[in-house]
Amino acid sequence: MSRKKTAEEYQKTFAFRFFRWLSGEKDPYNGEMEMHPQKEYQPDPEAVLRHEKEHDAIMDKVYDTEHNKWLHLFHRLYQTTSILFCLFLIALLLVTVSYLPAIGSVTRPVNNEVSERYIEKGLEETGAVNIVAGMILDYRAFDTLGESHVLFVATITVLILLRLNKTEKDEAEVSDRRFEPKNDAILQLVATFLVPVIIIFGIYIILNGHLGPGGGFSGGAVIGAGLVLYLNAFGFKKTERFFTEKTYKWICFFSLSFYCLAKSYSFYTGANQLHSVIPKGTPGAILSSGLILPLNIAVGLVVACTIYAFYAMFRKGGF
Amino acid sequence: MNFICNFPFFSILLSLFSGTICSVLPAKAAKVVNRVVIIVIGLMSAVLLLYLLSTGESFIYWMGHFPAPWGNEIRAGVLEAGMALFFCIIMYLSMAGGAHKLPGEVVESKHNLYYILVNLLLSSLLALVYTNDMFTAYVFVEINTISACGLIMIRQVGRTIEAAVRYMIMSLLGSGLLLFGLCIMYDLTGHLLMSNIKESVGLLIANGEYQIPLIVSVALMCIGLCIKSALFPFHAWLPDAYGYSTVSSAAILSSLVSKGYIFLLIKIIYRVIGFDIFNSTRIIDVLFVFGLMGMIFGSLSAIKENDIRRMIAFSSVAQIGYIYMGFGMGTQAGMVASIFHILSHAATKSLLFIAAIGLTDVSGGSHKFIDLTGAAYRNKWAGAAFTVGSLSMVGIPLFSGFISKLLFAQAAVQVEGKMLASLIVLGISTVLNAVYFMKTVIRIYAYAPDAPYKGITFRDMKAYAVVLVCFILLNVILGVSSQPIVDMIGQGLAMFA
Amino acid sequence: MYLILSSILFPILAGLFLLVRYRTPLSGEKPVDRQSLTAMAGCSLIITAIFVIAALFAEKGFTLFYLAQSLPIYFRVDSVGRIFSLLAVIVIPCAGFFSFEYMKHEEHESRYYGFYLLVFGVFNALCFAGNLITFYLFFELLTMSSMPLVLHNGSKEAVMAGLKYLFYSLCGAYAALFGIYFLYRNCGSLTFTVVDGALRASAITEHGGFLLVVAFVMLLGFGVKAGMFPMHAWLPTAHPVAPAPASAVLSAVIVKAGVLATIRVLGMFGTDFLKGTWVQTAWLCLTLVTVFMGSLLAYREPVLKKRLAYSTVSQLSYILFGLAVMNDTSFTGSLLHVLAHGFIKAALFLCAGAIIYRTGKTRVEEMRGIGKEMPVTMWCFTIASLGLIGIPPTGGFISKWFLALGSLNSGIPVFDVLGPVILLVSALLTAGYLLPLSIHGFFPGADYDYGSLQKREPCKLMTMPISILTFLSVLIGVFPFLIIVVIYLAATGR
Amino acid sequence: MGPNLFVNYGEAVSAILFCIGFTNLLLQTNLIKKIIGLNIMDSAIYLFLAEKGYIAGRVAPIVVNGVTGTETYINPIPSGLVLTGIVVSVSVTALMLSLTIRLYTRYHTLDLDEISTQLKKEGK
Repeated sequence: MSRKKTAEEYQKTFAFRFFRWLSGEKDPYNGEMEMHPQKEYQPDPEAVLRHEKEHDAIMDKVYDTEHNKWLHLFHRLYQTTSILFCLFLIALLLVTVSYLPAIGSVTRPVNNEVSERYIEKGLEETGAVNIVAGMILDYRAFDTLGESHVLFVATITVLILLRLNKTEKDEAEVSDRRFEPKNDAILQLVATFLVPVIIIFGIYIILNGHLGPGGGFSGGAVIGAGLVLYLNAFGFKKTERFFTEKTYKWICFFSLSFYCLAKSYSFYTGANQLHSVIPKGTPGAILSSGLILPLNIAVGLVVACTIYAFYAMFRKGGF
Repeated sequence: MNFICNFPFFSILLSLFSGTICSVLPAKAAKVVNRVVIIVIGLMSAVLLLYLLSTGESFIYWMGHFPAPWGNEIRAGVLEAGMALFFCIIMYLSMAGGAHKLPGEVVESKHNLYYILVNLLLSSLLALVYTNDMFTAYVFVEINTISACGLIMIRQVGRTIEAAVRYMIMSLLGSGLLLFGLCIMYDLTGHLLMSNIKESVGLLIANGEYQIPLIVSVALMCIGLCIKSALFPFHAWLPDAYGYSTVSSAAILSSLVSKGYIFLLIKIIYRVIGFDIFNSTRIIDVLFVFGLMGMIFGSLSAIKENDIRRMIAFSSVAQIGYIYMGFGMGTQAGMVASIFHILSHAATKSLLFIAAIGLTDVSGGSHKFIDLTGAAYRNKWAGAAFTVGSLSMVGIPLFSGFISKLLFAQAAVQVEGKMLASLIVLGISTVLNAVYFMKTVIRIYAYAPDAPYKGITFRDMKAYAVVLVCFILLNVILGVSSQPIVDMIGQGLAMFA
Repeated sequence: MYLILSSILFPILAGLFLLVRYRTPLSGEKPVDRQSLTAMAGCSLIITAIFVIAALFAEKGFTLFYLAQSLPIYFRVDSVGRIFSLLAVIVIPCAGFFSFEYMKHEEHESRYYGFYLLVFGVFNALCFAGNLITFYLFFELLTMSSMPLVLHNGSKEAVMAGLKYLFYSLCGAYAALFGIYFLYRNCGSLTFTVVDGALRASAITEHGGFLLVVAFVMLLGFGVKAGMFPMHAWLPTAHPVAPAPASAVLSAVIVKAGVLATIRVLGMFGTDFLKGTWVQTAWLCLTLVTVFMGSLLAYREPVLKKRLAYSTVSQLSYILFGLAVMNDTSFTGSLLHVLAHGFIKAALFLCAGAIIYRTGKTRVEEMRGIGKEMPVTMWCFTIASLGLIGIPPTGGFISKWFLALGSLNSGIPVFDVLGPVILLVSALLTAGYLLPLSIHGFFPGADYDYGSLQKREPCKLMTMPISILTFLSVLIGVFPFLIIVVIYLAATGR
Repeated sequence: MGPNLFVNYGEAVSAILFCIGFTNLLLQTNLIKKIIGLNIMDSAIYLFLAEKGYIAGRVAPIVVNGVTGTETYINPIPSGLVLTGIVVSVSVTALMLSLTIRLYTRYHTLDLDEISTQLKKEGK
C-alpha cells in the first residue's frame, strides 16, 4: 500500500533536502549560522592621533639613526656582531661536524654497550616491544618525569599570564560569543564525524605506546587536537559542559601525582635493590610492560588537557 | 644501603610532588605546604650532610632498576648536600622575608600558582645539584628557566613582562647552545652519564682523537651556561627582572637561580670533562676575561643607577663576574673561592633585596634614592640589615664578603700569569662597590625630618625583622667562622674527582 | 686579656648603646634628653680611659678567634702600641669633654657621641692588634666609624667630603690588603715583629725584587691614611666640614693609624731588608715633598681649619720621614713627634673650634684682635704654635731634634743633609702660617676698633681640655726622658 | 677541515639551520619572528640528534617477531632524547607566545625595543 505524501511532508524528508542541497538551491549557512559580523573598529580620532604621535616619537627615538649617532653606532655594532658571531658559529660548527664520526656507520661511539643492552635486553627487562618507550619510561624515566613537569610548569606560566579575573573573563566571554563564528554547519558536520575518530585514534596511540610507534605525548597531542576541533565547531558553551578549568586542574593533578608516586615507587625499589611488585606481563599483550602503560595514559591525559588549555587560554583567557 | 642515602631522591621528588599538590590547594594551604616542604628538605639535606661528613665518601643512587651506563643516576657528596641545605635556607628566608608584600604584588587568585613555581624551582635546583646525568640536567635546566621566568612576570607590570621576554630569549639561546654541546658530547662518547662521559673523554684525550669537536662541545656548554647565568655581556635582562619582580622572586632569582646554573657548570667541569683537561683549554681564559669585565662594568652600571633595586641587581652582574674570575684562574683554590663566593653572594644579595624592600616601604614605595633619604630611621631593622649587607659587599672583615675576597686573592697570588690582573680588578671593583653601597648607606642614614612618610616599629613587622636577623647572622657566620665551610668545600671538590 | 678586651669592647658597646638608645627622634617624637646623653657619654669616656690605662700594663697576648685558617684575631700590647694608645687615651677624652659644650650648636648629638666612642674602641683595638690581619680589620672599621664624624652636619659638602675620605681610605686599605696577601704567602705568620722582619729567608732570595714592590705598595696604601703626598687630598677636604673636636681627633689620632700601620709594615719587612733599596729612596722623596708642599699650601690657605689640615699633612710626613730614615734615633724622633704633634694639633683644632663656637669666624683675616676677646684660648694657641714650630722647650723641639740627628747620622747619600734642611725650611713656613694669627690676635694694630671688643672666653669645659693638651705638649718637651725610655724599648723591639 | 663534512651532510645542514635560528633570535625585532627563530633552532637540534641514531640499513627500534639482535635496529637513545626535547620546545613556545600576546594586548606592538621605550616613558 502506498501512501501519497503531501508536498509539505515531502519537503521534510531527507531525500528532498539532500537533492535540494545537491542542486544548490539552499545555502546551508543561511538562517542556520549564528554570526555577528564584528563592527568596524571606530576608535576615538583624538586617541588615534595621540597614539600615532607617540608612535612616531618612539620610532624617532628608537630608530632615528640619522640624528642619534650613538644609537646608530650601537645598532650597527649589534647587528654586525650578531652576524659575525653567527658566521663564526656556522664555521665552527661545520668544522666540528666535519670531524665528527661518520653518520650511518656502525662504529660510531654512540653504538656502544648502552644501546646494545637496550636493544637486546629491553624487551625482557621492561616488557615493552617499543624499545624507545621502554627506554624513556623505564631506563631513563627520571628525564621523562622532568619533561612532564616542564609541560606542567609551562601551563602554569601561561595561566599566570593569560588567565583573566572574573569581570575580564565575562567581557572576554561576551566578545568571544559574539565575534567568533558559531554553528558553522559544515564545520559541525565534519566535526561530528571527525572528533570521535580523532579521539579514538589518540587513545589508540596512547594505549599502544609500548607496542608500536606512539606513546603518551603523541597520543595526548592528537586528543588535544580533537578537543580543539570540537571547541571550534561547537563553541565554549558546549565544551564547558564537560571540560572546565576545574576538570583540567584535577586531571592534571591526578595524572601527575600518579606519575610521581608510581615512579617514586619504582625508583625507590630500584635504588634499594628491592623487588618491585609490578608485573611485566607478556610482551606484546596490551596489558604488559609494567608501569609503562599507565604512565603513558597519565602523560597522555596531561598532554591532551594542556594542549586544550593552551588553545583556550590563547583564545579567551580562561575556560 | 643506608636509609639516609634516599634523602636526595626524596627531596627532589617531594618538591616536584608538592608543586603538583599546590595546583589544587587554596593559596593559604599552598603557602603552608611550600614552607613545610622547604623546611623538610632543608632538614633532610642537613642530615645527609652530616652523614656524608661522617662517612667521608660520596654515593651514587640509581634512579630505577638499572646500574650505571644504562639507568639514570643521581649522586650526592658533601658539596651537593651542603649546597642543597644552603639553597633551602636562603629560599626559606627569602620567601618568609617577602611574604608580607605578596598580597600587594600578586593577584590573590594566583598565589597558589606562585607557590607551585617556587616548589618546582626548588626541585629543579635540587636536581641540578644532585644529578649525575647530562640530559637530566638539561631537562631540569629548562624547568628552572621556565619557573624563573614565571617568578619574574608573576607581578604583572609592563617591565616585568618585558624583562621576562628578554630573559627567555637569552635563556633559550643558552639552552640551545647547551643542548647542542651536549649532543656533540654524546656523539663523541656515546654516554649521557657524567662519570661515563668522563672516562670516555679521558680515553679520547689520551688517544688524541676528536680533539676539536671535544673542545667545541665544552665551549658550547660553557657559553650556554654563562649566558643563562647572566655573565657580563649577556646581562641585559637582569636589572629589569630583579628590579621590578616581587621581592621574594628578586631575592631567589639573584641568589639561587643563576647559582644553580653555575653549580651545574662546576659539575660539568669536574665530573664531565675533568678539571685538568678543562684547565688546559683556552676556555678558562675567556671566562677569566669576561669575569673581570663583568666585575668592572657591572659596578659602573650600578653607580649610574638611581633606583635602589636596579642598583642591587647590577651589583649581581659584578658578583657573578667574581665567580667566573675564580673559574678562570684554573686552580683548585680559585674554584674553592668561587664556590664560597656563591654562598656569600647568595646570603648577601638576598639580604640586600629583602632589606631594600623594607626601606622602600617606608618611603612611599618609591625606589628612587631621593625618596629613601632617612629611610633607615623609619625602619631601623631594614636599615641595619642593609648596612650589614653593604659592608659585606664592600669587603669589610667580619662579614662574608671579606672572606670570599680573601680567598680570591689567595687564589690569585698562586697563579703567576693572572695574578696582577685579578688583584687590580678586585681592588677596583671593591672600591666601586664601596662607591655605590656606601653612598646608599649614607643616603638612608641622612636625616630627613620633613619626609612625609611614617616609620614602622618592630611590632608591625616581627616576622620580617626575624628574617633580617637570620640573614645578618648567616652573613656573620660565613664571615667569622669560614674555615669549616672552606674545608667542606675542599672536601666536596675532592669527592667530585 | 679581659682588660684589653674590655678596653676595646666597652666603648664599642657603649657607642652602639648610645646610637640605639638616643637615636635622633622622628618628627613628632619627644627630643633627646641631652643631659643624660652627655652624662652617659662622659662616663663611658672616663671608664674607657681607665680600662685603657690599665690595659697598657697587660703583658700577655691572646687569640680571640680564627677568622680563617691561620688567620687569628690576635691582641697583644707592645711598646709601640702603648705609645699610640697613650696618645689616644689623652686626646680623645679631652676632645670629648670639649665637644660636650661645642656640640650644643650642632644636631644629632647622640650619633656623634656614639661614633665617637666607636672610634675610641676601634683605635684601642688598632693599637693592641697583634697581627696584620687583626690590624687590617680594625683599620677598615676605623675608616667606617670615623666617616660619620666627618659628614656629621649632613650638608652636601660634608657628605661629599665624607665619601672622599672613605674612598681614599678604602683605596689605600685595598693597596695594603694587596700586600697582605703576599706577606701571608711569604711570611711564616702575620704576627708583628719590630725590627727583624718576618719574611722567610727563602722568600727574600727568590722574589726579593717583587717583595720590594709589595712593600712600596703597602707603604703607599697605609700612607693614604697618614696623608702622604700623592694621596693627601682628603685631609684638607674632610677637616673643615667636620665638627671641631672631631677634626681634632681626626688630625691628632686617626691619621696616626696610618703611621702605626707604617711602623707595623716596616716591622714585617724588617728594616734590614728595606734599607738602602729604591723603596727607601722613593719613600724619602715622597715624605720630603709632602713636608714641603704641606707647609707651602698651609701658608697660602685663608681658612683656619684648612690651614691646620695642611699643617697636619706636613707634620705627619715629618714622622714618616723619621721612619723612612730607619735608624733608632730617627725612630725615637718619630714616635716623640707622634705624641707631640698629637697633643699640639688637638689643642690647635680645639682652639679653632672654640673660636668658631664663640664667634663663628673661620677665616684667618677675620680673627684680628681675637686674643683680646679670648685670651686663654689664644695663649694656648700661641704656645701650641710654638711647639709645632719647634721652639725649645716644647715637645716639638725635642722630636725634631731627634729627627734631624737621626737623619744626619744615617749616612744615606744626599738625604742625610737634604732632610734636615727641608725640615728647617718647613719649620720656618710653619712659623709663617701660625704665628701671624697670634700676633694679629693680640696686637690687632693701631687702626683696630677696640670699642667693639667684648669678653667671649668660652666656659671651663672648653678651656680646660685645651689647657691640658697645651700643658702636656710642653711637658714632654721639658721631661722627655721617661717617654724616650719607652720609645727606646719600642725601637729595639722589647 | 676534517674528513667527514660531506658524509655528515645531515649534521652540517642542521648546524647551519641552528645558526639561522640563532641569528633570527638575535636580530629579528618582531617577537613572533623571534619565536620562529627559536623553533628553527630547536628543530635543528632535533635533526642533529636524530642523525646520531641512524645506522644504514637498519629499522626503527620496535621489536618485530621477537628479534632482539643489535644488527637489526638503530640506536634508540637519540629518538628518546628527541621526544623529550620536543616536549620542552612545545612548552617554551607556548610560554613565549603567551608572553607575546600579553605584551601585544598592552602595548599594541610586537617590537621589543619599542616596548622598552614606552616603558621608559611610563617611568615605572
